[in-house]
Amino acid sequence: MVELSNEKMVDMFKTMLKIRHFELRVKELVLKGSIRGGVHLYLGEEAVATGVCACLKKDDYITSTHRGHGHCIAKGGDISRMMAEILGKETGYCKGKGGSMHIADIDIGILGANGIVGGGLPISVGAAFSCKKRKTHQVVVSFFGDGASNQGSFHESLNMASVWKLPVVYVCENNQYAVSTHVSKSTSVKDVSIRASSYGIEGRSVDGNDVLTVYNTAKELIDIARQGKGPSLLECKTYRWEGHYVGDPMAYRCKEDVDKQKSENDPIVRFEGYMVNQKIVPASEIEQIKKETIDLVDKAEKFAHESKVLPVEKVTEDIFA
Amino acid sequence: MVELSNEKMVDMFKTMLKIRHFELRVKELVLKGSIRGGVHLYLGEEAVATGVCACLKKDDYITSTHRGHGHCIAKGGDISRMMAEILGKETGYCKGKGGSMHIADIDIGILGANGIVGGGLPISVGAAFSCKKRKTHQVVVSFFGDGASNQGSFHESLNMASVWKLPVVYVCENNQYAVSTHVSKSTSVKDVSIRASSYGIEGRSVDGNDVLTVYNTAKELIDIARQGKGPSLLECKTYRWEGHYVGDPMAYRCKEDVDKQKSENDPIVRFEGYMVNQKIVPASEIEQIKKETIDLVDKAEKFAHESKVLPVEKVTEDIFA
Amino acid sequence: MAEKTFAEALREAIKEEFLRDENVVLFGEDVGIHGGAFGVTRGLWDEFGGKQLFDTPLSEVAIAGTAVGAAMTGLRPIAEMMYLDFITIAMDQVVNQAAKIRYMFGGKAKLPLVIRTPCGGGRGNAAQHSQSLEAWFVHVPGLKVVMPSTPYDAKGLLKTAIRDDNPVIFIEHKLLYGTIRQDIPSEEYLIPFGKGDIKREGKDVTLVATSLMVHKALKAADELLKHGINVEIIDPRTLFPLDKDIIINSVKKTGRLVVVHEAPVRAGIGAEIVAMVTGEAFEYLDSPPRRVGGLHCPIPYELELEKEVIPDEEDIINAVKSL
Amino acid sequence: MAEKTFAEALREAIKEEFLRDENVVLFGEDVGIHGGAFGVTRGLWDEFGGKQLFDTPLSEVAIAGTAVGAAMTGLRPIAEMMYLDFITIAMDQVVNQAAKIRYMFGGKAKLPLVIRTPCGGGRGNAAQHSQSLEAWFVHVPGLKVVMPSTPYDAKGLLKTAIRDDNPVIFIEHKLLYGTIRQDIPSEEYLIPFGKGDIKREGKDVTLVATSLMVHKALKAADELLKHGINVEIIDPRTLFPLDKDIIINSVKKTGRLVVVHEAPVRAGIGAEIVAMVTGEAFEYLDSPPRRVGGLHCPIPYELELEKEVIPDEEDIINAVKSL
Ligand SMILES: Cc1ncc(C[n+]2csc(CCOP(=O)(O)OP(=O)(O)O)c2C)c(N)n1
Ligand SMILES: Cc1ncc(C[n+]2csc(CCOP(=O)(O)OP(=O)(O)O)c2C)c(N)n1
Ligand SMILES: [Mg+2]
Ligand SMILES: [Mg+2]
Repeated sequence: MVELSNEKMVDMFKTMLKIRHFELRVKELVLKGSIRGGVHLYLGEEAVATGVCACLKKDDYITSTHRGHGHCIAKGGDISRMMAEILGKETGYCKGKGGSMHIADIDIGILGANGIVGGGLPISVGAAFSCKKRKTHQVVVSFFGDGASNQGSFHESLNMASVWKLPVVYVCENNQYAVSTHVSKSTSVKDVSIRASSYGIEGRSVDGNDVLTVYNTAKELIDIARQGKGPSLLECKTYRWEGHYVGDPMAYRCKEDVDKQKSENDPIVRFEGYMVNQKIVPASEIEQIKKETIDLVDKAEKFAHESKVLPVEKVTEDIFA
Repeated sequence: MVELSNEKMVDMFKTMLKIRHFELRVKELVLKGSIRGGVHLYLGEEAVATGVCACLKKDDYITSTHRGHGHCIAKGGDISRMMAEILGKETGYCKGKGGSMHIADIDIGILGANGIVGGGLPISVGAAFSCKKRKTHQVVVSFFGDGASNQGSFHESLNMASVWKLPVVYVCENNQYAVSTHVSKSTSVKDVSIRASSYGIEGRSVDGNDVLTVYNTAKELIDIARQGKGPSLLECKTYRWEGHYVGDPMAYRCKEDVDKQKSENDPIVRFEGYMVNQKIVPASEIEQIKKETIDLVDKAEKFAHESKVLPVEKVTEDIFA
Repeated sequence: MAEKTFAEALREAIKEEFLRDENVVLFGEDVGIHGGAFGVTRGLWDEFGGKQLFDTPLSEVAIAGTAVGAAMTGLRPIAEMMYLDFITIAMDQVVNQAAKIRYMFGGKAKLPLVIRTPCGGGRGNAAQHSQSLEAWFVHVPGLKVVMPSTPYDAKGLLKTAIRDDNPVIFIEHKLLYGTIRQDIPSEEYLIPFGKGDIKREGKDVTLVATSLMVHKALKAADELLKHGINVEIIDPRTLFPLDKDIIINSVKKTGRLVVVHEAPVRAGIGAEIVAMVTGEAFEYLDSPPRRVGGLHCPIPYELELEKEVIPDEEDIINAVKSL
Repeated sequence: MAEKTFAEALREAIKEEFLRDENVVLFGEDVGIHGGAFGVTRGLWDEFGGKQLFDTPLSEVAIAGTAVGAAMTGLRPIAEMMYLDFITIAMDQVVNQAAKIRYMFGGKAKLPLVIRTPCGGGRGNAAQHSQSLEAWFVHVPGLKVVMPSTPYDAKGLLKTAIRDDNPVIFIEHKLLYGTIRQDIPSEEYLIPFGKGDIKREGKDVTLVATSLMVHKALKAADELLKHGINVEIIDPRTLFPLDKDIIINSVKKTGRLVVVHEAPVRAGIGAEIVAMVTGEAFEYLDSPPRRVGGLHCPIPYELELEKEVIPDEEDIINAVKSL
């Protein structure tokens, strides 16, 4: 168990809130019709990205997924440029060419969200191989879902990372569902972390809605990776609050289950309770933090709205370097 | 431990010998220049196909590999039509269109050798799904190598077979090498069977040069599959006597290792010793069996040599049904 | 007769074939209660779930392989790839196994399988969810490639695909599912492969269009008529087998050819059609054939950018006028 | 100057680039001590093994993904796919990731990666080890596609590929590795992408040929000269970017076009070249352009059958004569 400074914990709390309010705003905007394409929200899963990325340095890498906003924010992404991207603006991370599923910020190690489930895992092998070859002591974290753990790319990547002893931590966000498919119907093990044994690597399953547990476990595994001792697999059990995408009719699960999760297992409420209890931060300050977070999201939205769309003549640029 | 009749054991011995002499002949023919393309011999691995296929019924299915002659013979394939195929003749299993890597005999459940490493595993899922859906109590065995166990198709197939509880047994022939790459350099576990735990299925590793052990273990797993209790993974440890293909310079391993395996761990010599010791069959009869086997191979070769090549006008036939 | 959407027509085809032959099965990601990403199988779960309709894990390789193995052993599988883009993951099973097995085995196996999959852009799904890759499959001997443009065609062709003993890649444009309605006969019908359809008769220019582009071409044709150009629109419906005659006969009449598809122009199916026509009806061509297709870039996310990349009525009109 | 085989020329390029930049790495199945299935990296292990040269597990998806991730983070990877046929397994990484990442990210990433892979038949390797799939990659925006025919070109183009900041699919015909020898300068040289090469000057017919077919075309040209037909042979060398000018200029001179490749004719690169030329130089064509390519079937195993499927000198001669 690592000792965490109060400051660090407050930072993590801020990050979780930022993800929460960013996603709530994105949801509003989708429902208003301001955002096109499929948008997959990270609501309810904030502790995972936050706990894991809190262990990373700026130049460490992550590969992310179609449900990537949370990873991006936790790794230090700029929510104004994110919002601008999601609204398809020139000032967005990808000039409006990528949208929600392709946000990337190479400068701070975000090697991209990915529209292909399981598509990021092999890329993380390459990034980790690069860190090892260039002897930079950087580490890679590859996020993916429970559904993705059934892709062949998962298997090839973990095996190769293990054989080559690469500095990469595979973080499975088990939010119980892949679109409509419950994990029990698609995945032949109860704990995805069991699959670590297929690669002779460390595997852990933790309560993914407990940010401190996520942090502590991730820290341990990331340290191992950084020391050159190879990859590992961390499963964070969490729950997807929303439909697969905003607008999903969700014929496959009942509202009560979702409501129960929201009311009893909100990672932010849990962390807030802990911090207030432990007197890490007074309740009054929490209100202030929330207000400030919403202000940031307001600003991001304003920035995005006020930005322009890329001139269409530039649509065929950016293919080749 | 299943009681095996003497007759059954003698049959298995004959099968092993048939594979051995068939492969020796193929090797000769390759070295003579009568066979083109890549040919991958099963020499030294005879106990695996023999032990496993001895548990199967005629209408059970197998999927095979680039190193498939042994599987085909053990499943009841006709060595004359095999030899004709390898020599590219119209009377061959594929009319000369397939060659060594694509021999198939659907009528006796051989769903084909496969030039793609790992290509047969997903096909076995479909065949097993079909058996289950049609309620036929057939079983599928999918052969593949240690190298193939690192393909994504391995992972997807075993997971899906497990989730759907399909009647399929995955048989990994761990012959230590994938082309030049030793299993320890490519595969992150010591026993491939450990990977069964990733799918919540039974996994076993056995001495693949001991045909009775292979038989007994395969029998158990095939019975489980036939009873509708789902898939399993059986690793048979064996050794590839030849280069990856006939003509492989083998810069990656030393002759001594190979010679040691050949002299100390020949699956046929071992089985022969056992049978003579246990008085299952007198030594004299063994000589007779060997002679008969060689006669069969002679006949097959003769048949193949005397057969014609398909008229070239027919080359574009057989694409669509 | 009853008016149906494209998705409904497909659903009807699937249901009818399920009922006709219990060996017809359909599987894919979230095709069960969820009804598939575009609702094609919605409502079928109660009657067929677990019997002929199956949800799979997120495993495109295993999905395609299951289709191959099931087809070889007595079933008539329909595998759904949630987006055509994801078939990239399963190309070995599609191209090296499904397409080649019968041939490699000297004519021994039958592979009555269909891979149904949605293609195309226009929904802001960006580069990895918007491709049109039909040209790849047309290039692979052993595959049949179907790309219907109307509910009527979709139903008749899907039934034919299911009854075909060979691997069929059945590509459905996402924007067709809910937007197009058409009267469909209540009696059973099948549409044979290799028969194109003249979607509009004309005499001045032959416009070969596929899938969604047929509808854009129809609109463009109305506009062009105002300029005195009477366009004949041919929908090949199946890209392999291709109805060469219907195209060549039209070109013989019009002397002019434009091919329109959504995929990028370069090495697209338009190249094949142009090359085929110039090879077989060169002397009838009064002007160089033109191709209209996507710009040479991945499909971008934002609306205006995406519109710029995907061909529209105006692009078609301009191409025809430029002849 | 020294005489080198095609494989030696490639090896030299790799070695020189290894030495020039330690961030250049090469990995793939059995590329180490074994030297790769066709010996291209043979002899490099002692000097570079474990430093710039790496054996991988049998995992095409991970190999391609490693190239993508490594390229995005500072290396210049060369990934070897043992046979082009196996790239089917890795198509997501090639097509959805490598080709699109820079664009999807709005121009933010560089992807200096090369996928080297042998194509083609002629060795009795049958249907799953003999394909020529270059047309697929040409159809995908974001990929460059190289297909050299001589040792000189192979070396100069591979060096350019390694230094290019974009994904390059580098396709080497298996029959070229050991059969063709050519003098190669001892000084360093690079060959730019997008510049075709006139392998033989002529005035009567333009023959565009790729890879191994260049050599068959050269032989066919000798024969045709005896019949009084003087063929100009153009090797585009890179299929994307394509040197349109060199082809069009030649057609303007000759008025006649034949395109030859080993891949099946249907939707092959020949279709693109014919469509491009008819689009841009229609009025110069004196006869319908012809395509010569593989028959529409998988590549069979047996020698005579395989020969029948793959185009040869005679097929080229007949096509030229038929103009
Ligand atoms: C290869 C591939 N197959 C299917 C899809 C469609 N799809 C997008 S997200 C998703 C479910 C992913 O589930 P999981 O990995 O658990 O992530 P989650 O959405 O729960 O975060 C599916 C099937 C895809 N994008 N890529
Ligand atoms: C997908 C794929 N990758 C690579 C190859 C080339 N290849 C053929 S056999 C082989 C090694 C296979 O090793 P293993 O699975 O252990 O089987 P073994 O040859 O030992 O029987 C390789 C790399 C192939 N045929 N298919
Ligand atoms: Mg999930
Ligand atoms: Mg092996």
